[in-house]
Amino acid sequence: MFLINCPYCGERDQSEFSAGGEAHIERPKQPTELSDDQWAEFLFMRKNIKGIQYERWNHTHGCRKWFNMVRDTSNDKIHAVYKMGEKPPVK
Amino acid sequence: MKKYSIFALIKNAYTYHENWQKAWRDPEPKKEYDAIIIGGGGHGLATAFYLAKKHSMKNIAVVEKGWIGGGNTGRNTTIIRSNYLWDASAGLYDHALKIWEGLSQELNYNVMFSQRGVMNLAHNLQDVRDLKRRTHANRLNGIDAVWLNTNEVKKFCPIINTSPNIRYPVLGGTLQRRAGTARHDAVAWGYARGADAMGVDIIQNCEVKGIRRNGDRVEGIETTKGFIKTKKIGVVAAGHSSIIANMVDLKLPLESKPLQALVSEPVKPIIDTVVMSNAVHAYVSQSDKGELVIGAGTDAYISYTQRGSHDVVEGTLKAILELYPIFSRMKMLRQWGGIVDICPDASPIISKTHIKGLYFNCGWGTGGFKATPGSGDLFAHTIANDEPHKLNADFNINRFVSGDLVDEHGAAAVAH
Amino acid sequence: MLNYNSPILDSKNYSGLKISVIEPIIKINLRGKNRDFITKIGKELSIIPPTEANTSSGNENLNILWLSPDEWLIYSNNKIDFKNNNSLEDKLFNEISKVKLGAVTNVTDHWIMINLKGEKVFELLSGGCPYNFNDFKNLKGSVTQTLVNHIDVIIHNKDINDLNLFVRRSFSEHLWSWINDGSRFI
Amino acid sequence: MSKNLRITNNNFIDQTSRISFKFDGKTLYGFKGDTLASALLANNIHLVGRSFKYHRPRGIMTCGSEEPNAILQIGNDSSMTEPNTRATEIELYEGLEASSQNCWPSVNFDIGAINNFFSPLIPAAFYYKTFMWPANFWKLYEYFIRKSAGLGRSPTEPDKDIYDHRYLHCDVLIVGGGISGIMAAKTAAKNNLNTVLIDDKNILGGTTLFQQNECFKINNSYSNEWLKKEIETLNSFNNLTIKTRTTLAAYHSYNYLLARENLTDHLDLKDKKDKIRQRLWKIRAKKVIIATGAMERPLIFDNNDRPGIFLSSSIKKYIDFYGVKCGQKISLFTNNDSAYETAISLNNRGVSVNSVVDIRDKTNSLIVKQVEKLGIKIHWKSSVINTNGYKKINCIEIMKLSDDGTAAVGKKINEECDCLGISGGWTPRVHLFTQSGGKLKFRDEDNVFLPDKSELSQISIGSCNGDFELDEVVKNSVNLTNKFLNVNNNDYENLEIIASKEIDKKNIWLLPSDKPLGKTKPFLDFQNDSTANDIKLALREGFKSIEHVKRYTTTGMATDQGKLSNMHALGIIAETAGVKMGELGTTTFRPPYTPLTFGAIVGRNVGEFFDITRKTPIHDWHVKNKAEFENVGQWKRAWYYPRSNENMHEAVQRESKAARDSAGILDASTLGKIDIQGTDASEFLNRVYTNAWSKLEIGKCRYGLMLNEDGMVYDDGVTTRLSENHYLMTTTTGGAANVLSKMEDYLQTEWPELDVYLTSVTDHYATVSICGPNSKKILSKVIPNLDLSDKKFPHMSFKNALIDNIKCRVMRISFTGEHSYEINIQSSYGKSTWEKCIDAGKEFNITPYGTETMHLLRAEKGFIIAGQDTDGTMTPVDLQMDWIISKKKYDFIGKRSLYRSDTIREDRKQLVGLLTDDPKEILEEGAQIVSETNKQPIEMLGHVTSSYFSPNLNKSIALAVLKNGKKLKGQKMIVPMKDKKINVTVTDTIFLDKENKRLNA
Repeated sequence: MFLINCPYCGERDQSEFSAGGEAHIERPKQPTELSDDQWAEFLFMRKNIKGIQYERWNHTHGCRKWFNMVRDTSNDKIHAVYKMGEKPPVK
Repeated sequence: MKKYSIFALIKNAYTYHENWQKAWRDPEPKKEYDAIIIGGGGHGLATAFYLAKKHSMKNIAVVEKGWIGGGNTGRNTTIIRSNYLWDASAGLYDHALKIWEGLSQELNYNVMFSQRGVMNLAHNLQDVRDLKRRTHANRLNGIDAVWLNTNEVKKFCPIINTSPNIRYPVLGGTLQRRAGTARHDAVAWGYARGADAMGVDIIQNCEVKGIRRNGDRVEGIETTKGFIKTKKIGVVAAGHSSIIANMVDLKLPLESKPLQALVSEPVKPIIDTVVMSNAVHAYVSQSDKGELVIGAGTDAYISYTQRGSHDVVEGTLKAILELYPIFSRMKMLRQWGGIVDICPDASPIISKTHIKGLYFNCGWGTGGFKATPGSGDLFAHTIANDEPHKLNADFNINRFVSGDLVDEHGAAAVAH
Repeated sequence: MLNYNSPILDSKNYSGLKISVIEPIIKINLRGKNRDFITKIGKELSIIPPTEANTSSGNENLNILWLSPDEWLIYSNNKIDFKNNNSLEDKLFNEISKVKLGAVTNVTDHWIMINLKGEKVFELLSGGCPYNFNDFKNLKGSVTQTLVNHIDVIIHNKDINDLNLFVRRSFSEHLWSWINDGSRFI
Repeated sequence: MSKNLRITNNNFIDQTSRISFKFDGKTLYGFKGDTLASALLANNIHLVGRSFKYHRPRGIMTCGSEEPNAILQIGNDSSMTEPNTRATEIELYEGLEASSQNCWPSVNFDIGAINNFFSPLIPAAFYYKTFMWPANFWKLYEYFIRKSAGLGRSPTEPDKDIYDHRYLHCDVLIVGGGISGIMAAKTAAKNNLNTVLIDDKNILGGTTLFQQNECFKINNSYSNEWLKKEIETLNSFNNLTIKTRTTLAAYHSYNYLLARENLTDHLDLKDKKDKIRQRLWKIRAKKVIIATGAMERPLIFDNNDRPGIFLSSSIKKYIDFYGVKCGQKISLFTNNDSAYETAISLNNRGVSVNSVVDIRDKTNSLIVKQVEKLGIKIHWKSSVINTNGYKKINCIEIMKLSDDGTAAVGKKINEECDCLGISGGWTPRVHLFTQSGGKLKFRDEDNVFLPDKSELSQISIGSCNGDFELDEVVKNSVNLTNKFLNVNNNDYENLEIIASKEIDKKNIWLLPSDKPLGKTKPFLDFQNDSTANDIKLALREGFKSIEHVKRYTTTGMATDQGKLSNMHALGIIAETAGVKMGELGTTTFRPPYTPLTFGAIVGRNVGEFFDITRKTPIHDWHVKNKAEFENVGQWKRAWYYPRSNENMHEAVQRESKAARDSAGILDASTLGKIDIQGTDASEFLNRVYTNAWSKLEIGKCRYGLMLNEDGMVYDDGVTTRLSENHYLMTTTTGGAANVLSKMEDYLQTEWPELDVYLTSVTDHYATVSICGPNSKKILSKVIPNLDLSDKKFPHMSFKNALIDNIKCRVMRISFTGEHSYEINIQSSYGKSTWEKCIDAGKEFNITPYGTETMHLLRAEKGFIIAGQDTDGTMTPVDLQMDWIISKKKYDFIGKRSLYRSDTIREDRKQLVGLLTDDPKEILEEGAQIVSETNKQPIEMLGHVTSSYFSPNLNKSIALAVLKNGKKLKGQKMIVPMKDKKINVTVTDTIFLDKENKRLNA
């Protein structure tokens, strides 16, 4: 069970959170302009990184806020958390 | 290859078993192969086996980062069944099941395929609808699944708590009698031994570091044992598929997540079938050794650590005790995790890619073991002919673009 | 005539623990993002909504609990009669929602407030709550949202060993039952 | 206790309180403080079990959790019996009944022992090579294999015991209450850290507790006496929690640890009831200090498994701690100094030691000299090469070792004995460290794996960190602890320590024999019966990796998880393969450290607490009125209300008819309700729903369909515009949480610019839905001052109202096609409002109906239920709801996906109605639809999603999805059942009141 530092509430047990997958995949502003391929890229294709990954988490059972996390998926170490809209910390 | 049998055992007993042949060689990679399979799990080894056996491709190699069968092959709960909803899935998994039925003989290696039946339980009205739907579809597809009412469930597996007073009472279930379990290690080892005997090089401790390509076709792989030339690469790397794909800037619709399982201490036979429950999320069988083999769920986050959260294990055992309160004093002996590559539609990919000579077999999620022989056979066909077999045509990568998904969430969601 | 009904009626005494339901009281959810919103609430209620995480503010009538950077829960200390009193909700709705400063939502019956009192309260909660109360228990007025026995709750540290716990109404009987079951073992 | 195996002067066993227990049906006696193992030994019982494969007689071998042989069935009660319990760990209690496992008819005469004679035929992994002929016989073979495998028996009735969980947060957790752990705990507590010390035994002190030997002294006291005083000082700290009988089971990342506390296992049978048996502690520690000590290794030689063969340190513990002699004529066999401690202890207690067989050439450490002084014979540079005695050892065979240690040479000496203590050195217990993700390093000098790097805030101290000498243990533990906690505790500076230091080391993983290897049985994994030969066989057959060898031979996979066997397996592999041990790596130690009861993992989450039960404010009324309930997610919903002897069908037919003929009432409180406010609320709805919202008038309601981004229907519900910037959205019961969470996700991450606030009000409102031609009359009685005229209060609109001065919202919306109203009132008044409606409706025969009737009524109207008529593969177009997709809106969730090459196909599966040719025939939900059954394979065109007998139409009706269904209206289809074919006709989805006249009836 991770110990996650919610950027709003502080350190909490993982059970209060839910994971939301890869971060920084912006929803296309003009989906109708996209080809099926490009839309599929947004919809389904993922980097699925082994190593440093930027990902979304939600403090579901706390403040209900979404935030971003930098986590190493090869050892589950959390390197940083930051609020939505904030710039990701540089690698 | 010297044949295994009781007579061979007797003969070798006289020489204190000093003279058994190696199950497979330990070769250094050649400069070039006609095809290379990346990933020495059950699926990869089966692919090599069928390439050699059915497509006369003998100059092939299986390269494995660690040791063969050490990934999900050796970490799953070994459930084998084919009672899937959609025609495409039913075709694929039943193809595999048919091969399982003669696999020990085909490989001359006892994979202990035990057709002890698999039951899927229904706990709410929608479960009943979904499972009946599957049973009807199975029947018309020639798959031997039948619907059981609660009493019949109890009769088939008396230790299930079918009281109407539990939180989610058992409202019935389906039973596929041909389904069952097999010995996971034996599958990998049997295929390895069979493939090796036909000349396939199985190269362990050889990690792929890159894929060399020339324009739109592959030329070979860079490995920790040097460059190996080839025109065809079949990637069967399960949880690590995306990593190989990223080497050629290919993105796959996959997420690799932890899936946990556990076994109890061994006890005398107490449950002689496999019981799965989606809604209450518990599935259990008993191994030949006597351990209860229990599958837990996946975590929602990506991880390559082969560990998952304790909550998942707790949730699973909670469900086990709800359905089998007699197991409360049993003890968990060992728990472990695997990395499962999950597709958005809970169906696999067995497909060519836009890069010539590069093929992917992945996305099996939580339920790949059961498909091992079929997956190997169909992937071998796809690689050998550069065209899918009709049984895996629907499992192409392009379905994520067109939207023609094979949505098996209902049948496979947590099911394995 | 409409009758008032609470899902839990009684209160219970255990050694080192007293649990009781305190209803009916008013509960109002506040949402707002900017400074004007805070100022306006402060003016209307004479209490400034806390901006520091996991804290609360209040006076003898009302408490405001921090729930997130743009969300607060107001609850009243005193029981009220709904048949003759909707003024707080109306007032706030008119002063906040109507003028587009934020959102005011009546959640009076969305939550049930259970009071837990006694030196065993944290031991009781530790039976099913992953939250670390070590600092919380010493900070009067601290607030947390967390899980107790897998159920979402808001906990307000009213006083030493005196907690108000908010649970959604439809979950309340289950949680109540769980608390009573757990009280046997503390 | 006939043989006088019990020493009388002993501090740890209370010889005044005698305890009776049963072993294999025979009544025996022990004392308070005994383990089952020590009590059995005091009764001269060594043979306690049979091995897994060869059914060889096995005896107690250790005194702790690494015990491979003495695993017993405890209790006979079918609900409380416990298989595979280690006799060395279970404390003796009055009423304990234990029996041997894996033997028949008895442990003394076991038919299965015949396997031992077949052992040449059944080497490691033999089963992969046989049982393949004839092909269909595996089932039969397997039946017999299964019968003979397994150890104990599972209970067959539900457990009556209670288990519990506790979360615990601390600054420092110390695992292990031996000398290192105690010093660390004192250091942490003294420095005001919130400290927890746990130990799996019933008292603190570890092995130092009974180390009363001239060779080991601290400040001029025996080390046990010094430690005893230290332990006493721990009581003075309020910030130190000590938990004994508590085993650390798992060490996960982020310093999350699980520990199992045994609370009643040691109590007399009569005292166990109604108490928590075991409690699982879920510990989150800022810092963790592992002080778990080390385990003694066995030695691997021919027939090293006979009853009477012990680890030498266990013999010491049995005599020093339990006051039990493991034998009267004891021999010792060692490669290090520890066995000499045992020799001295035995000698002090008057037990004769035959000799010490030592593989080393000669050594002169303090303790060895002392043993020599006692006149005990030492066979230097020698090895035990074989043992004799079937059910108990009676003789050992000793030979000299060749210079290189690979052969036994010279004359064979036979030495009679009734007990053999073996010591192969020590293995630090690094299990927890590796579980936590820590990496190990290898120390060549004494062949141990030691903790190296860890990502977590933790250290290992004492012998689990490779310190085996008393002075080093003390010095290093203190230094490491001070540094780790960043404190300076100088209590332990300037301690005067006397300690015998081991000078010479020698190790031979597989000791030689005078026989060919193939004829010997040098056991590695005692429980799984795997020998050194098995390891070598695996290597010969090409299994190279340690994981392969382990799996092929099953070494290390028994209930002790290889605690005793792993190091030797690694050593033999390294030796055979000619690689360095450090380079070979280890197998992964997986949690739990010792087997963990399912009950403890689950805690109180059983029965009532297996899952949350949610109830509506009107629940009690439904119960009182005999409703049957349906589980919908975690909710209990009234399913139908049978009267007297009605079955479900009859009840539903009656309810359905009443709702259309006069009036029905439904508790719809479980629907998700979300309060939406903000200046961009309309725009937000435009984006999340497929249809347009900006122009919805205030006071009006609209049905909305929500898609996933993949274009498939996700949820639906009616949303009401309460004011300019204020909406109330309803969702399906099951979808409520997910819809809110999904909308929050979009708001916070994709559209933060929108001024919108979402608040769940699901539980705030009770929803009472009344429908039917008389609903208006009933409502007018409930809320007399509300104008219910169609003009003032038309279909799809809402009004604020008061009932008895309580505010409520009344929506005129319909899921049944009838004229109907939904009253939303704060939940405290829900039940009362419901009762008021029932009262008011009495004269109209108002009939409460449940979810089943609701489903029937909506099916008559062709309304879908998301999740029943859709399955995540249906678009709105597939549902023939093209009208709900706004053509004007630029974008909404899922829009783009509707135009992919597959989603725009016109022959997709589409929602249709089905009528059976025989109107009495009710289709089965889930049944498949085909156009013909003669051609193989049969092509399945779709399936039945909803099916009912409609009392209002007096015929059966069904909804289905059908390939190209839109174009197949009027066509005949077949629903093939197992035993018959049902002929159906494809129809429109609306079966009743196509013109919607009833809405305004």
